[in-house]
Amino acid sequence: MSRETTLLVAVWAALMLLLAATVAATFAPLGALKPVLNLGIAFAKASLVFWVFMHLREQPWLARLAAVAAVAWLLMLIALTQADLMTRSLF
Amino acid sequence: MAEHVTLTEPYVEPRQQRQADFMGMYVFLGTETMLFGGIFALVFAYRTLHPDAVAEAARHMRLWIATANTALLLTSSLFVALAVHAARRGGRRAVAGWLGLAIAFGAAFLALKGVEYWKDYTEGLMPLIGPHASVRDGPAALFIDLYFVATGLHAIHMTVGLTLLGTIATLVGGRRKGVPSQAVVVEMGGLYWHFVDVVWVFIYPLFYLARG
Amino acid sequence: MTAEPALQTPEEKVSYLAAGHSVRSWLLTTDHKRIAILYLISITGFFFIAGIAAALIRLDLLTPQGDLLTNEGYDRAFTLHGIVMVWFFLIPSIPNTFGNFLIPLMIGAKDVAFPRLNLLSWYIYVLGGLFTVYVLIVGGVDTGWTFYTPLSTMFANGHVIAVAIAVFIVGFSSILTGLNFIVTIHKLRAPGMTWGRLPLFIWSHYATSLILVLATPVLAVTLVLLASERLFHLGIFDPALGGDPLLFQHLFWFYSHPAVYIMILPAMGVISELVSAAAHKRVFGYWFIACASLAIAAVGFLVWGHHMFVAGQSIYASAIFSFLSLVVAVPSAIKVYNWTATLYKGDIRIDPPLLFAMAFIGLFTIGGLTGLMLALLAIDVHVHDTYFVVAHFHYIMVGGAVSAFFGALHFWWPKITGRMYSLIWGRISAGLIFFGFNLTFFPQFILGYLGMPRRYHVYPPQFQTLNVLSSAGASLLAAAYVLPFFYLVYALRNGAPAGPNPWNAAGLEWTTPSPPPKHNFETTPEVDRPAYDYPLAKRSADG
Amino acid sequence: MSGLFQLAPPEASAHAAQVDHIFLGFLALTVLLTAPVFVLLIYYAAKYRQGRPADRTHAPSRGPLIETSWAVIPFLLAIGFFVWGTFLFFQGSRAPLDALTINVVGKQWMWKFEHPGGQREIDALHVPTGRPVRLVMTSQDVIHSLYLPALRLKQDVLPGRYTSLWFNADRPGVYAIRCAEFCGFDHSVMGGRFIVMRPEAYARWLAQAGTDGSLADQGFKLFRAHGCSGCHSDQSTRRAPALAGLYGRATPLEDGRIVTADDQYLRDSILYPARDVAAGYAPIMPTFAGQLSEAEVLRLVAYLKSLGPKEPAQ
Repeated sequence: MSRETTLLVAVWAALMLLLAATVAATFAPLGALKPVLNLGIAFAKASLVFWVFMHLREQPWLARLAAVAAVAWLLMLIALTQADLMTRSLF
Repeated sequence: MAEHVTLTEPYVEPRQQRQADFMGMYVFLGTETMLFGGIFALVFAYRTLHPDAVAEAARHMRLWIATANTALLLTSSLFVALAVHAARRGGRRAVAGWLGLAIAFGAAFLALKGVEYWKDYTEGLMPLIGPHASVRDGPAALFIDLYFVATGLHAIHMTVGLTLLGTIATLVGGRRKGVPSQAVVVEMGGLYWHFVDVVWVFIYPLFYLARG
Repeated sequence: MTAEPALQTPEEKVSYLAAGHSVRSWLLTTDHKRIAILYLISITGFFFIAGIAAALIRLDLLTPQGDLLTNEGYDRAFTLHGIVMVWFFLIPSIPNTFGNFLIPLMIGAKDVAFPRLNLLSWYIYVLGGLFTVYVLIVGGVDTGWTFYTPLSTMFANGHVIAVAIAVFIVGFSSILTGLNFIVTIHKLRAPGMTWGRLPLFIWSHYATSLILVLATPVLAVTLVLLASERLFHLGIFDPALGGDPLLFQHLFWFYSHPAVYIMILPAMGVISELVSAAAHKRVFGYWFIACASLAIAAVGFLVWGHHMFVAGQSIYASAIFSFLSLVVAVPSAIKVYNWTATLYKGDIRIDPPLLFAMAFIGLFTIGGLTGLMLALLAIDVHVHDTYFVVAHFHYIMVGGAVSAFFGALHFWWPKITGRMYSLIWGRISAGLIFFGFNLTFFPQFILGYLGMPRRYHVYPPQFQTLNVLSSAGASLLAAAYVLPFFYLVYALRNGAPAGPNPWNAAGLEWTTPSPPPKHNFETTPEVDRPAYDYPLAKRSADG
Repeated sequence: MSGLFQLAPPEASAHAAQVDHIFLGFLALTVLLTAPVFVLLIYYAAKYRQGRPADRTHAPSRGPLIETSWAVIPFLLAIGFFVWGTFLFFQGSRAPLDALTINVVGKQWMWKFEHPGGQREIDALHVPTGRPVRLVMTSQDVIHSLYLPALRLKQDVLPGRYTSLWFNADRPGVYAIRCAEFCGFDHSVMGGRFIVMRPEAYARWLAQAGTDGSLADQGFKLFRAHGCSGCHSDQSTRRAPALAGLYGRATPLEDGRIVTADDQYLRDSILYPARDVAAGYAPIMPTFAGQLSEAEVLRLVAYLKSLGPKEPAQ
């Protein structure tokens, strides 16, 4: 296997391990930490796919920015919506 | 590799064209992120408004089918990455082979998803058709319906992705698109496929693992 | 970037207009300039459709009982007016016509990055338009352009699904255009055209494209959810199941507030060009204006909740949104003051483009500051959903965006068609539009503060005087909007040849012949100086 | 009288006057910020018109200091108004504890009001002067918005939720009630009269308006008719929590959360009992969604409140 192929297979193995970890976390008694952990693992998986499989590591930094900008905007949407829902009954 | 690239209007040099293609695809995938993002924002909202109902609804979802599906998709992503690698080195038949494997895994995903929908139907989780499960009486129905919209939209994207990969495999395999001169076609198809995987990577914890 | 008109010789490459006369050569063109013309024609059609709806509304409101239309007819008229004006005229107006035409010319490129995608974008627009025309023919829809649930999902009678499909489709046209512009501006700039040398028109279109690309998909998915709730009885926002109709409003305004900046940012780009070209002077504070465009695009995404102060949103969230709405006014203020400062010590030609630009600055300023009043919580509670809001956003969208559209039309018409129009008539129509606009919409501020809610077909008799004034203004405004159609079309055949640079303006687009040849430039231009490089100091010293 | 010469609706409360003040204040700021722009635009256009002799040397093309100042100074001025406006808004959001609570149900296309004594009226609202009044509102169908221009107040009325607003009217008179959120066919005629009366007159009006007993009494009848008392009473075998003193209390739930038993909680517990189950009880209560109208739910809530010791903690 070439170095490139080895890297691709290694990323795949890491993704599978993360999948196993997230399933395990679902059945562990983690309470409020559970969704945080599950989402964190999802972000880790997505980062691996973006960085290696989707070639972000080969791109100039402006293109990297273009590829992930939407995530920042999405977080604003979620954060400000939650700001409303979570503080509605506080008065 | 860049020297082999066929230039089209309005570009003046190969590197510029290649970067433009990549950037265009990334921006397009950014719009797709926002498309699914709207649904995700609603999921978070209902998790905040009705935590118990959401956990209850999530317990009706088929965790093991979804886990198997996640594994299938991640593996198909590896095959697509290998196809892109082969395309860059000019391995015409390797491209078609890896893409064929990826398509098989993607089709298996859709088949499993179909089994899952059938079980949902018989259990009465679907709106409008089939029997009516009691869990659909309250706020849990909101979460279940979002699940159908999100996975349905994702399945449509999967179908588009499969068609795309199939077309590319045929074109490259039949020498109508040469590699590595037109490897960018495989690269673009690959980007789309990986992105559809990433969407699933988030659908999985948001719906199936939300059992509280 | 010479101010001297280049000589036009018979050997000159044929212009894009002369490069084929068959219908096919237009409908299958990938030339960004021809696609711009296709857009110009189609948005003009929709402008008149929506304008007729507006005329019906204003005629109906002449009497308190609303004698012209039925309740339902009135609801359908204002819904149609909103939907067509917003999605089929205002959002594509400047970007898809002037942006398409000028961005490659201004940065020294042969075309946009993905020419076929550009054509596809127009076809998608037309497809969405056909759906809208279908809805029009079968009787329309009565939800208002905001489609609030549960009215739209459970109670409205009209063709909600069809119109949602129309808007969904036209959204993809926006996305493709925005994507094309972003990649074009990043990757196709001529050698030497650094970011710091880009015309401000380009900066504002870059910011606009960011919004198009990031906000439109959220609208698309919201409409999908709305349609599936109406069609398949899914419970997404259904209050009977514990769903929250406010979530629809959050998603809707996450798109629709930034959409306002989709309309106004390109207009601001146009004004920067018009003002500096009229003053023959570098625009004052280039970097402040350029960064202000990006700041508006970014912060504009964080203020949507100011549409929901009385909707039942958390009061703490309202306070955050109120504050952020004041923040987004800062970059707008910078622009207005900088344009004014640009005129200082200029060498000013008072031609129609400058008159439209001045109208824009005045009307936009009033619209912006009344917007700040609406951002203040205590005031908004009173005037929310009244004619005060109607007047405010018409000052921005009609007084602002449409004035800029007409300014752009008068500024670049010679470049697009190669012919000069009557400057006298241009000045008259600029004046009429300004006067007619103010007569139409200023009374509505007072109506709103007096407590007349919007979307009222029948209203208390004490509001009649102001409504009659407004309707009178509207008829004047309608006439003023039709007027340019005549003298611009007349100029197509009878206008004097314009030459490459009739305004003596700086900018790469003025170095090409008018109309430009098919591939814009004979050879790719090399840029070695900043934008707006006017030799003002030198010339005034000589003269 | 012509609307042309009147620039604001009548002020029926101190809050209305304060809103007019902040509006006029901001109007003054607007003039201060825009007048220079309008004057200079025209002055420069005339003075530096092409062909006219004028000093055009040393024309500036940037000035970071002045640009920063005309960005920041108007912003700081606006911040003052932000604080003022937010303060007024928050003040208007928290009703005093002794407020008179009137229930409002909006439906296509009418407003229904119910006074604590059980007096009902449609498209008219009678209130006394000099006493805080709190409106608890919900909708039976689409979103409406109760708009009282004379008070400079407005609040959307949502299906499936309670929203509220409060005021202290101080000028007797007859004012307008309007619907401000587009609600369909007859939206523009969904309104009524808002009648502010001196307390004596209000008491007379209450006495003469017919009633089938106070809201709480009517709620008690519903409570028995729908079989609620079968489980929720001390005589029963204690399968359901007792309701006396519940209103306004912090209530622990089965899943560990603690909620305040306010109007919204009581409503949701009647219509969606499985959502927030009280700690220590099985989720066995049937739903009453679809069996009770919004007005009936409000009466039941009024009855439960009459059992409670106090208003909810603010």
